[in-house]
Amino acid sequence: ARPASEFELVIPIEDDAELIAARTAEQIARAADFDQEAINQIKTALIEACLNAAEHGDSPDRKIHQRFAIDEDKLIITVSNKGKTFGRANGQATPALGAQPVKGARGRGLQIIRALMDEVEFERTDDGARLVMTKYLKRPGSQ
Amino acid sequence: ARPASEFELVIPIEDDAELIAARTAEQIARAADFDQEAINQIKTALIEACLNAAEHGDSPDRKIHQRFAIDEDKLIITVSNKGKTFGRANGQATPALGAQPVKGARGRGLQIIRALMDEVEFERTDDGARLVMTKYLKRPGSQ
Amino acid sequence: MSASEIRARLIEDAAVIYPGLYLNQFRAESIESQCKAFLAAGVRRIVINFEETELINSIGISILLGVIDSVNGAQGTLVLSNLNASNRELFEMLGLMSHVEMVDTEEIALLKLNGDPLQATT
Amino acid sequence: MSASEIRARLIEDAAVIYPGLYLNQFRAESIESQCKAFLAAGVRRIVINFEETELINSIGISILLGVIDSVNGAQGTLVLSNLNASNRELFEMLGLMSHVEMVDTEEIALLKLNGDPLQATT
Ligand SMILES: Nc1ncnc2c1ncn2[C@@H]1O[C@H](COP(=O)(O)OP(=O)(O)O)[C@@H](O)[C@H]1O
Ligand SMILES: Nc1ncnc2c1ncn2[C@@H]1O[C@H](COP(=O)(O)OP(=O)(O)O)[C@@H](O)[C@H]1O
Repeated sequence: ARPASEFELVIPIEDDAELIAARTAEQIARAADFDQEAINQIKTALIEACLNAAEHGDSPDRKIHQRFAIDEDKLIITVSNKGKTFGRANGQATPALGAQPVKGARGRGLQIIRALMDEVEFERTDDGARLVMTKYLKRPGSQ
Repeated sequence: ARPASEFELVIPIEDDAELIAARTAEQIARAADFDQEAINQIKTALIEACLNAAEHGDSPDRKIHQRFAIDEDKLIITVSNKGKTFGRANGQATPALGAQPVKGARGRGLQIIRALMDEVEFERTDDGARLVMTKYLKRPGSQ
Repeated sequence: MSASEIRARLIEDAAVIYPGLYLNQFRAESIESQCKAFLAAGVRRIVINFEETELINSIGISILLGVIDSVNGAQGTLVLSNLNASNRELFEMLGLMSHVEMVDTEEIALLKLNGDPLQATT
Repeated sequence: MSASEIRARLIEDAAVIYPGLYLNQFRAESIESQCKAFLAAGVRRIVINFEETELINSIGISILLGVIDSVNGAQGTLVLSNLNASNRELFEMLGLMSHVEMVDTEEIALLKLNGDPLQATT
């Protein structure tokens, strides 16, 4: 039995910083015995969570905070950003990750995250927003 | 010209958490255009800094804090731990990373770090200790 | 990682594009420009080979949807190849299967584009 | 990563030990026990192959110094092989060169241990 252990990562909203986050998540998930398929799902979900934090959070510090908690049978990832939330509804353009607003697969970030993780909770906090996503370890014979 | 960008990582003092830190440092250093030789030196220095924080810091939170700042021409890594410092002089055994005290190459952590990084500063802080180590990017023709 | 150049090559009259490690907005936009340039130069058969692609984000996919549209609009054919399991899962989730063909390897993609009726069924 | 089992194999009368990705205290202690077991079983020729070893820390090296001593003390011979540039740099910095021989490949290490005078000089 492994005790819960926690990692924290803060990345800037810029360039491909979310890729560094995804690879750190990969290391942590591998240490927690997740298989490569689950690891890839966790990475993709984290990338989308970071994009949302960059797009919708008008974060004054331009940072995304992440917490990774390895528990007995699960990895809980919390992605939070400060700043008053703004959606595209109020007419503001996508603030980060380039100028051009895009359509199509966007507007589906949370849907992608929900499909790839086992539990997902999104909540607005006093000073920003927080996404908590959980992935369970598949134990042999636990189907 | 790239503006300074900062990452933060907090790892628990346990298992091989410092390996996850080293690989995150590798990602950050690669994004900052360091070559593989410099990246390996940075990783080894960071591992030794984490060992020191685990060994000498009687950290109440059992955590090691790291900051990575990418600047124009350098990467500055700050490793800090809380807790009153204790050396082996006062008779306490190595607190983390196993029971058996070891000899030989130990007692040379700072020496290794100084050999691998370009600038190293170690300071005791009010509530712990902090190591600041800097590696410069070798620019072509800047020998 | 600041580099967003996209590798591409011409094999006979087909273009093969390699998106690199991470298909984000910038790299997807580079692919978009390259596809436009290929179409302008008369190339009508395009493969995007995702062999080296570790991660794809939803902004990249959105732009890719636009690329698919413009290739189709120019009477061209686009085939995607070498997607790993999770990237393929993402593409399926976002309904790309109905817009574009995905095959296992670049070779199969090129055979499909050459319209070889025997080989194309593999 | 919690696994600290160390792979090892016997090639004729020589043992080859593979420390894995990260030579830390735990894995160095496993190597120590394995070496003791090999010595107790009469094996006197030991290679440690660092080909897969990404990182080595100073606690691991300290324990390795003890292993070198016990192999020497038992009239055995230990050779290290396949160190990458930075691990070799670390070993040089800590003065291991005067305690143990380091060679490029496992094959050369085995040749050295077999005392083939012609090949051993390569
Ligand atoms: N980190 C966040 N901060 C604030 N609001 C968010 C955040 N993530 C998601 N949202 C809100 O949830 C909505 C749905 O998000 P999502 O499904 O990812 O679609 P998209 O991000 O493409 O608009 C967003 O339009 C936004 O209003
Ligand atoms: N993170 C730290 N916190 C408190 N003291 C430290 C820390 N790092 C180093 N020191 C002090 O500096 C001394 C020299 O460290 P070092 O050269 O790494 O040797 P070693 O760690 O093997 O004793 C230590 O004995 C300790 O007193």
